[in-house]
Amino acid sequence: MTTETTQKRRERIDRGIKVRSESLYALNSFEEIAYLLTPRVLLIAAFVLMPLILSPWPYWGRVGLSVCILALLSISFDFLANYVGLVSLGGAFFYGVGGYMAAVLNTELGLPPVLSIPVATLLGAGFCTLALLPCLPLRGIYFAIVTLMYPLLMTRIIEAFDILGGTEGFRGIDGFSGFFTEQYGLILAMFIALFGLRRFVNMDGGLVIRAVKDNDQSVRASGISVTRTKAKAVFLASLTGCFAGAYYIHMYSNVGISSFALDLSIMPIAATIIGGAGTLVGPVLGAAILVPLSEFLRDFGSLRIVVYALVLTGFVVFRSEGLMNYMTRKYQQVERWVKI
Amino acid sequence: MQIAFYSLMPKEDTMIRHYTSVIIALGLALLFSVTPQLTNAADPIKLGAPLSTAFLYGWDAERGIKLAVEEINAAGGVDVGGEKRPFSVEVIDTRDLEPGVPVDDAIKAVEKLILQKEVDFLVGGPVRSEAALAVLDLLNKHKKVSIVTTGVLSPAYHKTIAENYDKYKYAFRISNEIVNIIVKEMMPVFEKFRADFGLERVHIMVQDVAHARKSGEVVDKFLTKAGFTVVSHDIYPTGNTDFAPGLLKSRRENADVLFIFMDMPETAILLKQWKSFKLKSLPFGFMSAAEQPDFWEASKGAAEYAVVDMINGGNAPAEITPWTMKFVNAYKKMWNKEPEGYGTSSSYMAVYALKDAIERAGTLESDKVVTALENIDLMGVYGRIRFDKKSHQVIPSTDPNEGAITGMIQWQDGKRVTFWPAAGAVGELMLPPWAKE
Amino acid sequence: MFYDILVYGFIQSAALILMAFGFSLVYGVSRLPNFAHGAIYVFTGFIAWALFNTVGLPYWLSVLLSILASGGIGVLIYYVILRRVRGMEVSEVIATYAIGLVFLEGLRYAGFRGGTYTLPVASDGVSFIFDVPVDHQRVLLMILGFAMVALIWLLTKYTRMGRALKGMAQDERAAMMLGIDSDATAAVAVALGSMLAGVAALIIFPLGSLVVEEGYKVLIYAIAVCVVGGLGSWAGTVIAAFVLGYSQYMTVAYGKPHFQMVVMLLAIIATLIVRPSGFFGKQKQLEERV
Amino acid sequence: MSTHHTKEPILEIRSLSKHFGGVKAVDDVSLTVNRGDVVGIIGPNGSGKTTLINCITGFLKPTKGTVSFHGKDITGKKPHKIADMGINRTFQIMRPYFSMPAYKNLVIPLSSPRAKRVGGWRGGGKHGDRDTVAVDILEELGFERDSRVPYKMAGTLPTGYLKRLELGRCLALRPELIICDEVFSGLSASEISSLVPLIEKLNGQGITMIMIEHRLAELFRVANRVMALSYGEKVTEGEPDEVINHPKVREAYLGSEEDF
Repeated sequence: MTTETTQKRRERIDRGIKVRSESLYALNSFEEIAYLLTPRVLLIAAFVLMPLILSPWPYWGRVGLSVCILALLSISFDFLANYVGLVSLGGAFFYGVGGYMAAVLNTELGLPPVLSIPVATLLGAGFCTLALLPCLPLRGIYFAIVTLMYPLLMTRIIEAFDILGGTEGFRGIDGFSGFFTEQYGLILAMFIALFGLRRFVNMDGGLVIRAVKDNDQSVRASGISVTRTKAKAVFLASLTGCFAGAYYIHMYSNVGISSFALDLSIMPIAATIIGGAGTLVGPVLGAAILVPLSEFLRDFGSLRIVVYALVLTGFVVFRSEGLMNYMTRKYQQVERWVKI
Repeated sequence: MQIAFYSLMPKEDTMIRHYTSVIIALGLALLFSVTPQLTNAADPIKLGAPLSTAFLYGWDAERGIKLAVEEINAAGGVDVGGEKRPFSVEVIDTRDLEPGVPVDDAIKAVEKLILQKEVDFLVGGPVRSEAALAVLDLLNKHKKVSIVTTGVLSPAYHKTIAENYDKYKYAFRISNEIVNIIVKEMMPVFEKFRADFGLERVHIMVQDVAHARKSGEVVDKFLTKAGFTVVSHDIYPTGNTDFAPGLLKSRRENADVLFIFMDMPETAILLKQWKSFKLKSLPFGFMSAAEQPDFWEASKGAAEYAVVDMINGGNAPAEITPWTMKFVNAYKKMWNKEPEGYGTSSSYMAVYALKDAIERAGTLESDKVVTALENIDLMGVYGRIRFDKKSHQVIPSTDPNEGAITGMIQWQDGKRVTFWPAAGAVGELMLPPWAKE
Repeated sequence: MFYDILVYGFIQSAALILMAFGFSLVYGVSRLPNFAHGAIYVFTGFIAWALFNTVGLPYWLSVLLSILASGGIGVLIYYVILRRVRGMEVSEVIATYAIGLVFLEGLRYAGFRGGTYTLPVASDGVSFIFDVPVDHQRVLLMILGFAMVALIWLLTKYTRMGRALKGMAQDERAAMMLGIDSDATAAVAVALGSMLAGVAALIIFPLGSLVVEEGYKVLIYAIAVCVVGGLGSWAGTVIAAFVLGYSQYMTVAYGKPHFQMVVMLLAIIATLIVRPSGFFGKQKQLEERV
Repeated sequence: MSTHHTKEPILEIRSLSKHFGGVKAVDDVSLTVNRGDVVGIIGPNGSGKTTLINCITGFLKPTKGTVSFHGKDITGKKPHKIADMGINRTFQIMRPYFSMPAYKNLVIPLSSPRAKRVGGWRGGGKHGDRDTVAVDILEELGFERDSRVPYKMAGTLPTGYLKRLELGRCLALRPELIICDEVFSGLSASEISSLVPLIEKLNGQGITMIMIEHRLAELFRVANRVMALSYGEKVTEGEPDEVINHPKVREAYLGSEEDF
């Protein structure tokens, strides 16, 4: 007369979901669908609702925009460093070139922002790729040092030759028509860059680029030119970076040599390392944490840089995997009760 | 080359892509930072001061503003349509005088003042001309009245306001600008050098920023037209610390006058190297470092005989108007040193000008205050304060009853002696002994 | 005019040697790029200023203490930061660069701003070389510049520690097998490099005034000299210092002074593209190129 | 051992030398490889075998001498250009893409210009095609289609599988000539015995092969001609049993009588 007891045991949700190839999932319950989609939906919802939530505090609305700008720059750095193996310490180069290109297009040729941004992004990306072409064969530290110098060189050239408006730069660049077009244009672009790159790294083109990082000799032995592959990768990364630069100058209707500032090279690295290197979403998270922190410290002048440099040093030195990777691991260990 | 920061490459079949909930992170950042806006009884009129507080023109303007605010509040505050309201000051570091000219930081700082600190008026900065020009668009967007008092010398500022008046009408400048400084103030002093001491070979050294480069060109043009010989014209990047090559060239060309137009602290280095090379030329021009009262001791006397244009009078003891010495002594009492850089007296006056305009306008509403400021006529520390209706530039003059006057000083045994213009001068220009051999 | 260039070009080269030698030593010995080099240079200057003015120690004592302090900072940077990320080249660069940023911006935030902070000059006299006026401080700079090179050369030739440093430079694993503790040696190398930066600061700063921006500039000059000379080769560093020193002085004497930095940056970029391991250094073919 | 009537030389190496400073890694070596041959290259360690291969496939620039393929001079061309012409190699130290599963490792060569051009294996086509083609190649290499192997990460595969993966990389490019750099080394007897028929099958499909090997027994089962190198110089060339009995070859391997 044994009462029939249903034994229960704990089982990891994602155990049942995983299938051999990464694009197919065996989903046999709403719970599993929810499990899979909640992180994605939360991320999208957070950024879509952000302008609405922040509208009562206009200043923090602007900070929200800066988060998206830094997110774009960080995605570009993360893609180059962790998927292509080219660590560039000169992220500001993409940003500045994009910014100046859009400024010239807007003020000299009179293109409206809706046109000047895409055109500047493409032209800027082309220019950056050509400029970096001779450095592509360099490895590790040599590539890092040379890219660190590019933005500094651009600043000095503009300052010394007094071109592109010299130290004054361009003023009176037209802003965006509506408040929401400004916000949602940027958020949409960020999502396109984020999900586009995530999709791309698993497609064949992306695989070839990742193969270059794994073992470039083997790629070369497969009849694929490593330099051309890297050039394609740099073009993609500079597309994102130039877009951020082009968009930003329309937000503040001004561009100067400060768009090549050191901040814009170092902060994306910090955001990537804090957020989680190699995941493309991590940097977005890192940006969402770093920008409000640094804006909060803005009243204290250079303390802002001290703080995020310290945070960057800490994360690099203690070799932490970054928030994103940590959370992913934890999220996978979520368990549920299963009847046996 | 193994990528360093522990990058967990995305493994295809083992790990499903996951993003964490960003809401938590964003929510945290927001709650943590939103500062509640308290409103008390006679809520103060908030003045925002975006200044490069790490530099002379930042901290001296800050002290000028705070001195004026304290005096006004002590005297009962500002009468806004019958209600007495005190001033309050919000200072923020714009860092815009640093090399690399971070205009971006300046704009964000001003935006923070306007949007988050919700200031009513802007006084003082931003200090670097490039940053001030960039902020014009922001002032227009948020309709905030701003009086620039320090740093911004470039003529482009008041020209831009004049050209598109209705877009940039909220901006004023209570401090002098280059074209006037050079034509109406520096050229007469050059003529005085030539008349009194026969000095006419000039070596021009300017800083690589908008206003300095512009003034270098203007001086070069006017000097050559007036028969002076410009021996050399060098442009130095902001932050340059070695002037030996230029000084050697100066020695070779035996220049009589070393015309300097720099607002970076490294001017102290230039004067130190000038002294150590025992050059026969007389340093004259706009040298921020040489404006401060304690520069003499910091440079171990290198400033001896240097002639410095203080742009606005009253920053060194002078008797321009009865208010001048009152201001100098009040400053000495509060900050126990004489007024420092050229932005001190102008910042002090800007606060008073704002008070005067608000009281006449009877409201804080920007457009009314703009018209009130346009019709201001206030006998101030350095002469009569009036603004040009179109360009909102303070009307300059060499006669204190007509407009704002400057103060040319010469370092004479540890003291800054105002010798020009005649009105308010307390001493005479001396030729350095070695120049006579 | 010619003598001007000869003498002041020489001084500029000596200054570059002083600035770059520490960086080259550290990289040469332990393959560690110490991007906090500029920050230590400036920090030592400020320590000396603080000891001399606020604490009121005699100048020679504050100079001595500040150099020791810079050595201490070097050891600290090695054990706290570099040891954990050793071998991961790019992490080393980012970590040391970030800690350098912390030093520099921390100093600026702490109030060391404006141009009024100066170190006293050894002596105010001016002597004439080929009738070109050179103040004593610059003469001292030239002498100490080459004294430093000679000292390091002797140290590595005849002392045990010096040979250990050289051994590590050639092949770290082989050196470790011979009983050289790589951590201790690398720490000594970084400490020595930092002290050299400190010495350079205390000689060059009196010429001008203590400014935080000098840190960024010194780092770029050090990288330029080491990259052109060949990362890690000391002979390369000295030769490159002369090449760059004279070209820098030429741009100032003839062209516009603000082209100085453009020259240095172009030197770095051109060298890295054409010959990444530098013009005078040992060729490390596979390591630099894909 | 397949015999060939028409001797059509496809690869000619004329007095090729590679000197590193004073060291003569390869010194004046000439070799002609005909279509369908399986040429073995033997010699003690450090005799310049791998350096010779690196010179042929463009990874190193020869100091002297020429390499021509189908009569066209390809000396010193870039490695990816030579691979694009159909000369493919495996590496002595295997070089798979560790961060990808086995079948994705083959998608890389399938995305190369040559694979798209030759296309015999449906190399071109959309994303999906290449995955199925990759699994086809793995099947041909002896991994069943639905076994776990194609989907395991390359990093977790045993050496024998990785060697086959290297061969797979060459196959994906529909090569004319495969150069195997010590394909048998580091394998267990059973793994080798299963690899030999695969090589014979590939040769049977008309693929010419050059094989650097130390395991002479297995090499002679597939090779129809052998060249021996010692200290960078060519000792001899000819039928396998001729070469193995050549006194200089024995001396190079076993040391000369005087040493005993």
